[in-house]
Amino acid sequence: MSLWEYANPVKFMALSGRILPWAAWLSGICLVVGLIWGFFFTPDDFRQGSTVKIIYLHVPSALMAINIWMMMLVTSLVWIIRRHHVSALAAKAAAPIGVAMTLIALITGAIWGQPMWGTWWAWDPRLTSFLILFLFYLGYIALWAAIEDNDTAADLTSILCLVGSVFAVLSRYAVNFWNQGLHQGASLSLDKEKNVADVFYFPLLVCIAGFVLLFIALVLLRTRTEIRARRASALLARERMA
Amino acid sequence: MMPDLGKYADAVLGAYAASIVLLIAIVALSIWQARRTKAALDDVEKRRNG
Amino acid sequence: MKALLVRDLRLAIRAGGGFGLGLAFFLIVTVLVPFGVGPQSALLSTIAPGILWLGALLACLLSLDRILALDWEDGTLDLLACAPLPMEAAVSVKALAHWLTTGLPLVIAAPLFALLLNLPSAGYAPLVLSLLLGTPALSVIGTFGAALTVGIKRGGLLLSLLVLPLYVPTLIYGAEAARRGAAGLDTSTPLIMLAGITFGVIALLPFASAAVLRVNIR
Amino acid sequence: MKALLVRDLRLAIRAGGGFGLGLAFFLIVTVLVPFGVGPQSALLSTIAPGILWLGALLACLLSLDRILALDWEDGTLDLLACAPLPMEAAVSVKALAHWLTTGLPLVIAAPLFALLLNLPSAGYAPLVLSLLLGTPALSVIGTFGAALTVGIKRGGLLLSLLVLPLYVPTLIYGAEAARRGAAGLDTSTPLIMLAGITFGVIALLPFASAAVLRVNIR
Amino acid sequence: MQLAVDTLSVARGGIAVLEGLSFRVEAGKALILRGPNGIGKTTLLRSIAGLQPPLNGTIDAPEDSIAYAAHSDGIKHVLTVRENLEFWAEVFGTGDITSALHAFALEPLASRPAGALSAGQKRRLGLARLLVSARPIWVLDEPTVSLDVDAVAMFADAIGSHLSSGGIALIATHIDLGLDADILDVAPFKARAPLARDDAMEGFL
Amino acid sequence: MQLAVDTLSVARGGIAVLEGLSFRVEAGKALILRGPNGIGKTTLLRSIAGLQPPLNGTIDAPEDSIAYAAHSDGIKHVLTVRENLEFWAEVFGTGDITSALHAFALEPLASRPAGALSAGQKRRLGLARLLVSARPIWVLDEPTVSLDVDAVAMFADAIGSHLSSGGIALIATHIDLGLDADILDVAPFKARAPLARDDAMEGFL
Ligand code: HEM
Ligand SMILES: Nc1ncnc2c1ncn2[C@@H]1O[C@H](COP(=O)(O)OP(=O)(O)OP(=O)(O)O)[C@@H](O)[C@H]1O
Ligand SMILES: Nc1ncnc2c1ncn2[C@@H]1O[C@H](COP(=O)(O)OP(=O)(O)OP(=O)(O)O)[C@@H](O)[C@H]1O
Ligand SMILES: [Mg+2]
Ligand SMILES: [Mg+2]
Repeated sequence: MSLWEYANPVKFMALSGRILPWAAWLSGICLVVGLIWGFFFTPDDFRQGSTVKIIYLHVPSALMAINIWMMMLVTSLVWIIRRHHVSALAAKAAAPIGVAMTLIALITGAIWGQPMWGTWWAWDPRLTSFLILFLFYLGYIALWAAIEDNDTAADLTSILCLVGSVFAVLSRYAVNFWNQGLHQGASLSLDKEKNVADVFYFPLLVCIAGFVLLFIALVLLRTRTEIRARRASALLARERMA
Repeated sequence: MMPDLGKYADAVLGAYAASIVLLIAIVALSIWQARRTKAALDDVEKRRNG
Repeated sequence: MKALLVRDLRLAIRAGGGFGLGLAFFLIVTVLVPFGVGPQSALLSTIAPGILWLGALLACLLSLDRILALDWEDGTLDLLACAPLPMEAAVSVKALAHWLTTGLPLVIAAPLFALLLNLPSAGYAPLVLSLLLGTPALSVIGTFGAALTVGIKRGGLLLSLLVLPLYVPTLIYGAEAARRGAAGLDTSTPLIMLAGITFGVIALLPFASAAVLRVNIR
Repeated sequence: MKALLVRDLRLAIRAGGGFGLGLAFFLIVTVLVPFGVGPQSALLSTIAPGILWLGALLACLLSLDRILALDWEDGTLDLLACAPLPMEAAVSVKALAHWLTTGLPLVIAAPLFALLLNLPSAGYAPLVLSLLLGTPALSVIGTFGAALTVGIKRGGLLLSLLVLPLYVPTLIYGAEAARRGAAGLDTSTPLIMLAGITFGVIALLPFASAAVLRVNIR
Repeated sequence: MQLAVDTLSVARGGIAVLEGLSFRVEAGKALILRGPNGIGKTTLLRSIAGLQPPLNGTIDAPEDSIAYAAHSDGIKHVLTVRENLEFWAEVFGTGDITSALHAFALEPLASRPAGALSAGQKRRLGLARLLVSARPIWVLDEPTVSLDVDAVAMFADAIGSHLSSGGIALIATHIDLGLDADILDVAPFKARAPLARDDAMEGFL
Repeated sequence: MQLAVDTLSVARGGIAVLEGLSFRVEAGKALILRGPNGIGKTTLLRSIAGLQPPLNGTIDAPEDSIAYAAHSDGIKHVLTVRENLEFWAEVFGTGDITSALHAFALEPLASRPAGALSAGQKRRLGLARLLVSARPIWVLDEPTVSLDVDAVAMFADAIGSHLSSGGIALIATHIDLGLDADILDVAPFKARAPLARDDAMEGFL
């Protein structure tokens, strides 16, 4: 029994059907607990005041935005090398979630930046590379949408994901070289290694768990949708030929 | 009940509102698409199985 | 391969496109910028290196869909796929032809346009050097984008969307080199990075482009 | 006429192009500008109104060749010329469809992109208003350019070259209105001029476009 | 109603290709044009359809009565077969497309994107457009290219019922269509010397 | 040398259109494929030419031996007829184009831009490309579309001398070419059910 067997759509549908409700409920619980804990029951930071509460949304979504791209990279590689359709469809299913996460990170960051840095947006390296990541997501989704044949689309988007990842890393270095930046600069009293007090840290962990589980639930759900759509179109085609 | 958010109330509430709207949007979109394709597939399957 | 290069250059000249139009677009962008941002020469000379790089990039971008789309539409790509010519060589030659017809004229004309934007005199050499090092990367990356979108009717805008984030590192180092040059600072670091990117993409990206093109043809 | 409008909108959506991609290009231009000119926010906010107008203009420009070229290539224009629909109406409808799929989304999204460039807060309303008044002119003028170049394979770059000078007055008044707005000055004169241009081209240019198109078809 | 062509000369690329052509097609009749490659059939048909001005002579047909069909069918690949036809039906103000779909057996393909059709299926769609145009004069340039035997029969039927309802058809073709129609060989009308397009040009020749 | 196809299945748009096709063409022979519109002839020929992967089965031909010609001829409108042919001659490393020009009577058109040719003349140019490719196996999709009687005869001659010099031709067509060749009707091989592209896909059906 190897892991690859779950690349078979039937097996995947069976397994994901069992995992999905658990992931969904757990993510709901974690999110509600974490966010309520963070919003209502944590003290204000002495310098940032109540804005510190934004961290419970900002950091998990930023983490997810990056990690979803990593997951898409891995599934794209699996498609290119082993040509398992579920893998390609999982990458397709994950992209819109990645867009949502990137947007949340960007928006919460911008709202946070207004009181902290006095500006909604600054061309700080981290912010900038996030914007570039956002563009990669958009391009990836647009390419999927523009191509009719599924396997062709899977091949092309996988290669785009690969090449894009390399360029994303290159951009990250380029942007760092280009501007020193504000993010995590002197205005911040929060620095994860030293200063994050446990009062902030534990609810943050719960929120991160909530976001991870939410992603798992959504990506399973969306992959199931993609598989069903493929099956429906295959059956329709068979009907037409009969 | 409501914690005192001080002068940053707008920012914090705005961030929470925007994020929750986006989260709900992606969840709702996924569920809606799931329902729609499932209905479409069931439709085809029913026709096939008589 | 020589035949393909000669044919591409000939087509670029005959079709009334090629050399002239990329330049013209570059010119027009540089001319429109003062209308957009206002005519203060101090402001213009600050933004000149960046605008010139941007203009070159956009002029490249606009001509990308010529690289492959025409050959796709009239079936030449199908026939080339059957021909005794590796696809990697074909896409490299096409990138080279694009650079010769678009990138190189831009490099040569850039000093002229820099005049229009009041570029400080120290900035000319670094500008030209950075364009010379950077534009080949733009052509090669653009060929990859063109190969990705070749099957899509009027994929022009999608092509831009896909290619522009890939252009970011080149643009950053290129504009940074030109900017530092104009400010009289040391330009060696960004120029070295730029050269690194260019050689990297020339060595590696044609494989990705060829793979993508093969997928699109089938 | 309604049939043509509906079909054009449908094509824009189906072809995976339409609404999204013009916007995406606008976004990308605004993103690339800081990479070109550097990240200093004071500088960016000075040039923001001009750059936003330029970005909108270029996004329009890039999508112009979709207006007529596809219909030309597959013979639809020949057939439309035989159909009981005056050519003037056809080109007007096509310009309208282009504005709805490209101009309008740009107007709506502009404030968001203004944020990225640190536009002073007084500038938002004049920017949106000037774009709302000016982008229809861009679509109508662009349709004229598209009609001029429709017979030319990959006339994209030539099209830009022809159209850009025609865009200059619109750009000048539009950017001026946005700039004055951002500086807190009175914007009524440029806005009135802009409105005048727009109504003028909407009333007159379709006749020229139709004439040119008839010549190109024969 | 009739289509009358009188001492017509047509040009392509500024050079006369056919000259002194006269013929007349009555309602209910078809005329088949024949001639070797490059003689100027396409040019002639485009002139008659009003897509390019003739060099000389007159073309007499009621206004807005001509439907033209050539290799480029104006088919949009991203629209379905039905949407493609409906568009033309609306443009020509006819509305109903079921009979057109039926005449070329397109019903099973109706909801398929036109881009996913084979060469012959696309051609059938292009011909179905003639039916929704409800125009009396059909001007067709090699209409049966890529069609198989069944489809050619459908085409012959469509032409037949078009003619019997008083229509006119003018068809350029190289192969035998099995139609009962007059045949005109245009080869004898080949232009001897390239003509100038108008008097002002005369000085150049 | 021979072209052998064994239990081949081909797909278009991810759906099988023909399955279980086997045939073999020896050197010096031609095979004509027939079948109604949309049966999958074009798909089959593209698979044999190596432009798309087959779903199943094998295609056996010497490497780099196939020249493919379809509706899209890869003709550049701004280049002259001679330049178009010379390009392909160089790509295939053959060099001499005079015999190809001669075979399709293109000499008088040689210095004309290809965009200024009529439909049939363009087609002749497309066929002349086969001669400069010097490939032994010709895979042709409806090669005689738009050709007049003379040009069809030129085509038959070209095929004849290609075969007599040990070549192979595989031709899909709807009309009679007057060639002495075997005919294969592909209609019986119509795919019954769309097949999955590989095992992992099974679950989709
Ligand atoms: C649009 C603007 C912003 C974006 C795109 C952004 C993006 C990011 C990203 C990508 C991370 C990394 C997550 C990780 O790898 O750990 C992060 C973490 C973080 N951000 Fe932001 N950010 C923005 C604005 C802000 C602002 C204005 C503040 C506060 C003043 C802020 C505070 C933090 C903190 C405290 C972390 C903590 C985690 C760590 O130490 O890595 N961010 N942000
Ligand atoms: N731009 C041009 N300049 C000069 N001659 C041209 C030009 N365009 C076309 N021709 C010539 O005009 C002639 C008429 O072409 P046309 O397409 O009308 O022929 P046709 O009878 O339809 O031929 P076919 O049967 O091959 O379709 C041809 O000989 C062609 O070579
Ligand atoms: N993307 C697609 N999705 C589904 N079916 C498709 C797609 N593309 C083509 N088809 C179908 O595949 C079949 C094979 O087409 P093909 O072009 O090979 O036929 P053909 O035998 O060459 O026909 P013709 O004689 O008309 O040229 C057709 O029935 C066509 O409708
Ligand atoms: Mg013709
Ligand atoms: Mg076919």
